[in-house]
Amino acid sequence: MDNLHSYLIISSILFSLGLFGVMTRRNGVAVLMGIELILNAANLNFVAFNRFGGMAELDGQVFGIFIIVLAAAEAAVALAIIINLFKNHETVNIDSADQMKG
Amino acid sequence: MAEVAFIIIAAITLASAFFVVFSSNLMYSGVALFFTLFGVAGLYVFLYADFLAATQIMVYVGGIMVLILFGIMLTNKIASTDLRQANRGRFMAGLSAFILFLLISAIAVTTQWHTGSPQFLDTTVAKLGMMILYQYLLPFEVASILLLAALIGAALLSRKK
Amino acid sequence: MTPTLMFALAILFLPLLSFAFQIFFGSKIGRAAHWFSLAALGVTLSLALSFFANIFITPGYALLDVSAVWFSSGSFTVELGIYIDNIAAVMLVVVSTISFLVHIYSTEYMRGDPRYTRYFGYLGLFTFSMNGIVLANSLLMMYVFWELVGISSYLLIGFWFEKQSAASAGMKAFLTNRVGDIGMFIGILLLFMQLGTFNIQAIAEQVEFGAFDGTGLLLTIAGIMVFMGAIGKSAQFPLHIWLPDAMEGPTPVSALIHAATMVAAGVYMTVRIFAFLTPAALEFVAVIGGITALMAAIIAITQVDIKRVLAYSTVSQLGYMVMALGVGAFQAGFFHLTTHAMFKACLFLASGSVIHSMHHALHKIDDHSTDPQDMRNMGGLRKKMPITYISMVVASLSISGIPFFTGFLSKDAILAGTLAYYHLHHGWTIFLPISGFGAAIITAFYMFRLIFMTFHGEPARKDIHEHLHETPGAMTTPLIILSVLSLAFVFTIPSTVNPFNSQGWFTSAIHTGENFAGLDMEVVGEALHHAHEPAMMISLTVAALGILAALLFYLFKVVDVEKLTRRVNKLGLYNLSFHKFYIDEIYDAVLYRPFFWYTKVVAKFDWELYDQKFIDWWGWLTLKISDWSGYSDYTWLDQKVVDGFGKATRYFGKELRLSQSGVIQNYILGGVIGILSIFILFQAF
Amino acid sequence: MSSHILSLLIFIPAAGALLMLIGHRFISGNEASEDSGKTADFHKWIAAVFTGFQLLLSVWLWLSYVPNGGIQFQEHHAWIQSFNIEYFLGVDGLSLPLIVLTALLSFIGVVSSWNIKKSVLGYFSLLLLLDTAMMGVFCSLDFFLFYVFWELMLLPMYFLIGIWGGPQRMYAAIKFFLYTLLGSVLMLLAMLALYFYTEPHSFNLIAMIQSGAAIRDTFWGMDIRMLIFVALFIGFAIKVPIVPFHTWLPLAHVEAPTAVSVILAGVLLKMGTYGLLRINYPLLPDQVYIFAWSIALLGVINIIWGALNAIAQIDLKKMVAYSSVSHMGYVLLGMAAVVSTSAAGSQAGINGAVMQMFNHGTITAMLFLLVGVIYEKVHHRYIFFPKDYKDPELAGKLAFGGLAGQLPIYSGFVALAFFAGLGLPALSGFISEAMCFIGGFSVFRTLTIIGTLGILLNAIYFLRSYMHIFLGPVSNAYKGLKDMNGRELLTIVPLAIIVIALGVYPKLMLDVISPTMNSLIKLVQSMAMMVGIN
Repeated sequence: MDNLHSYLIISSILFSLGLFGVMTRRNGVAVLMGIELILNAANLNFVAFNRFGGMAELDGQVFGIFIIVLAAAEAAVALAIIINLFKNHETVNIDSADQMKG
Repeated sequence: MAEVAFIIIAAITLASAFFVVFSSNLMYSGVALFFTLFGVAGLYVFLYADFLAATQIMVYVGGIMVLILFGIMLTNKIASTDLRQANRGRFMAGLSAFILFLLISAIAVTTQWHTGSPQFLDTTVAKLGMMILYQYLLPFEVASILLLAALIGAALLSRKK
Repeated sequence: MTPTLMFALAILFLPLLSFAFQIFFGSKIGRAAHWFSLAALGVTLSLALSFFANIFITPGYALLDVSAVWFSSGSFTVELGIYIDNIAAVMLVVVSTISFLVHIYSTEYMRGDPRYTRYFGYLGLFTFSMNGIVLANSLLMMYVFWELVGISSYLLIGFWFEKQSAASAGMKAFLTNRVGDIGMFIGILLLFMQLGTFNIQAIAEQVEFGAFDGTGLLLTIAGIMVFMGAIGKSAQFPLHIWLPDAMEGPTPVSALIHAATMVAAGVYMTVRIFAFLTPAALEFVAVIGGITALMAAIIAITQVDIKRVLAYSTVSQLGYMVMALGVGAFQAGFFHLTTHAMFKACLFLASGSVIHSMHHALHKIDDHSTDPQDMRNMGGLRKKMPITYISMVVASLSISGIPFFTGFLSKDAILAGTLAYYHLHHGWTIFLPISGFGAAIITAFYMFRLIFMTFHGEPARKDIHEHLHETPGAMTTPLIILSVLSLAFVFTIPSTVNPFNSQGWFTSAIHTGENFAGLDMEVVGEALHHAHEPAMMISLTVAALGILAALLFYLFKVVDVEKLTRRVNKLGLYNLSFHKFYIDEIYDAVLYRPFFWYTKVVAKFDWELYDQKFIDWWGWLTLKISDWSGYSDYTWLDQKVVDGFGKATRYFGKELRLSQSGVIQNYILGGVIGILSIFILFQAF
Repeated sequence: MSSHILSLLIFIPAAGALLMLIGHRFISGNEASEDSGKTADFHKWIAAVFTGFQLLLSVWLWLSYVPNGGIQFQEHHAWIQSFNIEYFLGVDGLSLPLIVLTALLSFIGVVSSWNIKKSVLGYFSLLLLLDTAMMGVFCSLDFFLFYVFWELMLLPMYFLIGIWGGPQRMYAAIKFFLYTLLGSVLMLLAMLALYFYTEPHSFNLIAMIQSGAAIRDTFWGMDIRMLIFVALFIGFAIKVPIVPFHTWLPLAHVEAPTAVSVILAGVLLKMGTYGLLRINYPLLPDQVYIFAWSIALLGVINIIWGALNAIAQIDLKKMVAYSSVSHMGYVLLGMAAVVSTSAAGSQAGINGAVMQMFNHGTITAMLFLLVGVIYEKVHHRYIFFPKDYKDPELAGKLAFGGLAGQLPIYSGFVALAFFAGLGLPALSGFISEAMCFIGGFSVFRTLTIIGTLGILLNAIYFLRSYMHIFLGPVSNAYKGLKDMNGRELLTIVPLAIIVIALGVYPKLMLDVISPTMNSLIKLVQSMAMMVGIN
């Protein structure tokens, strides 16, 4: 069971769920969680390929590390935005931030 | 024996992922996310990426989860759970996500990936260290700058006016 | 430059010199300028006589045959040359004598005319072009002088151009000649194309050696076409209408041109081309001659204007000459040409002196209405103008064909020719002798009708009669000379005095002519010889009958002429003859009026219809198209299409704007749907 | 000097025009209108001097031209290398008489327009420009250069007719311009086709003779050679003019001032036939064989149609215009004779055609000058007043009558011109007419016989109008007319002398023309053989 396809399927499920979460959740933090799921799915793929892809080096895993670093930075900034959003609009519901409406 | 473990861990991550997305209560989805990340770390172990599993647990679970929980706490004065999602366009999003999943998995299964024999390295930490400092020195530096920028940004944004 | 060539060139160019002199210096010198012309013509006459004398000294061969290149373009060369043989020598003498006599006559007749010197210039020009025709050795050169003679006759007929009738008569003459000239030109072209040369002698030789063997018909057509020129110039049947109108010109002009020389040019040309006229062509010539002779004679009976009578008599005599050539009586034809020139010139000049004195008489009683030429105003001029009377009687006797006069010699030979032709061809050719003898009777009748009406009986108008008197010497001397020349012995001096024998210097000089185009001259000569006796008998009785009739009708007035004419007129015969068979009217109705109407139609079509309508329609069309394209360009292309795009984009813009709902998640949804559709699309292809 | 004479000939008038334009500034500093007095004289004398000098030069050219059939006084200068277009001039037996004719008529045109009143500067500079263009057309042997001068010629003509013309001048000018432009469009197409189909792409007419034979192609299913020939033919036919395209001529003539219609009739009409002989004949000889009969037919139609129309005209100038149409018909008939098997026939035809071009030039020039003389005296040119004439009692009646009595010299010259026109022997008209007929007859018998009708028809309208105007009773309308003055005589007498001289002794002209034209005939017949049509 421990082969490449299963990992790919797992990561694609994670990815879809994360995407669904981002598109449907009204709450900013929930959207953030969705993004975290998507990032993890991508990370899983990297590592899976690193192992099954017959690569001599561990490039995949280095990428993994960088993704984690990135996710951390991203989460920090996102949360700061959400908090600001909360301060300005008393709600985290991202529908209210629709100043961009044309 | 390893098969069963693999299935359990995979099941846990997927179920908790489901839970993150579909739970109506924000707190429950936060905790579910906690388990998902742990599941993924487990999968890394199965993929012999031991250092990566460790960082996953340390950074993701320790750092980012805590951050998210704080976020939930701070922004939920009212104890009420997440409002029931107006299903405006929910069906469309779900449908398109599912179709996307089908597509990606179909591609994943059908294409003949270039697979080679898995190398069973006992530990990857030394190797990783060497690679980060040799081949991936530039990305490493850029990552550090990125973290610095994020740090300053987050601090700046959440400063009291 | 042998002396003979010098003389020949002198004969040709002296009259031209007189023309140039009169035109440039004449008006300055005034009347005295005519001495120059007289001198020039005198010299020409003497030179002509020298050539004439040469016939007796060295008979038998051509006196001069020389030619030079006029112009050439590579292998197409045109040569001009002079060819003088006995015929040409005789013709030269005829032309020069009469021209000289007319010059003398005109000094008196044209006295006091404002354009006196120009008149003599035109006479010089005419004599130059006439000599040109006589001397020409090639058909093209003859054609060139043919037209020059045409223009000089145009100028002379229309001399008193103040008179509208004179002007239109001149034009009519020129145009009718031109019609004939076209035929002649085509004939020349035909011959040139077939034989490659214009030279008459060369053509004759080539025809002799069978150049036309295969295409006999072509030679006949060529012959007939060239003869068309003669029809036009010698006023034969279809184209004779211009000669009577040409009487508008001064009488000496009529004498010179329309009696003796120019009209004879046609016959002279037929004589020249006789050698290569095929029997069929000759038959055509004979028929034309016959018709003309008879018809003109009939018309002459009823004319009242003295010059018109003589004009129609000329046309009929020319018909005689042409018929003579047609029937093969080559020598007789040319003989009649020479004799006719003499007595017809004498008749015209005599009538000129009558008109001249009538004119003066009318002038004295300043009655400008009556026409000095109308015989009905004359009568009993015998006592008043004896010399004119005698010369006119001699000439009339000669033209009627009375023995002892030249007319008898030549006319008798022609009539013999027609009889001979009938003997050879039988059948319908009986028409020729009939027309010959018929015309002879009528000629005698109308000539003596003229004599009796003008000179005998009581004067119709007493007032005019007193003032009539004989014309001065300058006019009467030519009359005397010409009447002497009309006596038979002039032509039969060396051999016989017998009035009935026409042998003489003339018949020995002019050979009986040879024909290489199928006419057997021996047979013709034989028949001629046999027909001589009967023809003489008949022609004598005929002439006597004609004169007797005239005596009864006009001298002794036994028969009341008016009553007879009325009875005859019941059949319309009188009117038919008096109005010239209505030919002029027919031509006018059939030819001129429709032609000018047609040109109006053509011009109208070319201008109103074709140009204004058709060509300008294209202009209108282009304008219409441009308007339409302008309109469509603006309303359709610009408003609809271009602005359409503008509107369309605005419309879609509005629609799409709504989609920017501000809900970020929708954007992500849009993005995902986008990725999905791309995936599906790529998978599909 | 001898090698640049052609360029000199072409550009002398242009220089004159330039001098006029420049000089105008200094002379007329203060003159209000420059139509009178000093400035007008200045322009007139400049024009006269320059055209006079050009005339002398052309006579010198005539004398120093060795009639051996070759092309002499050649000038070769590269003009536009990229398209291989050369400034290539040359003169031979065909163009020499026309060059002298142009020079002569330009000089006479200047002298005869001495009392032009409206904007004298414009008039004379345009006249000189026109002269340059015409000279250029006859000298150039490069098709492109030929075309440039051909177009250049239209412009001055348009303005000359359009501004100084009669009442309907604008309409006439526009129609003339558009008509000829249509022709030159077709010519342009044919020129380009020739350019691209000949191997070493060039416009050089002489080179094209060889390379022209090799053109083989079909276009829209039709043979390209035939299309080029027809396009060029129509382009030149409009200029000649050949009957269906002739309606611009009477209009342009009636409206143009005397000098302009002298040049228009004297020179411009010859460009059409010159073009045919210079381009169509040598380059596409096989087509000449195919179209020979139709050219002869068109020629005969021209003769008959022109003459018929002339008879019906009541305006003297329009009558003379139509007579030009008829006379150009002879040229066409002569040209068609090139295909005749008999050498004498073809040579008579072609040389007759070229000589007729020159003779017609001199004769029509005389006619138009004489019409101009009467027009200046009486300000109308009617033989009969038209039905709708302004003052009713004159309408429809005879306008003149019996002028011969009053104006002996004038009527003398008119008689000379009229008789030269109707082809009286001893005048130049007859020689070329007869040669054209002889040529035509050698190939197309029936057509030429119909054509000979033209001799009679020409005589009809010339004599009828002469009778109506000069003979007959003196009409009281025009009593005190003065006879021709010195200036008018100066324009008429030289032409009269030429007409008589060539009539009596045509060798002067024929020796110059015949070598070139005979070689053209040999060329056409041999090339046609080679191309395989004959």
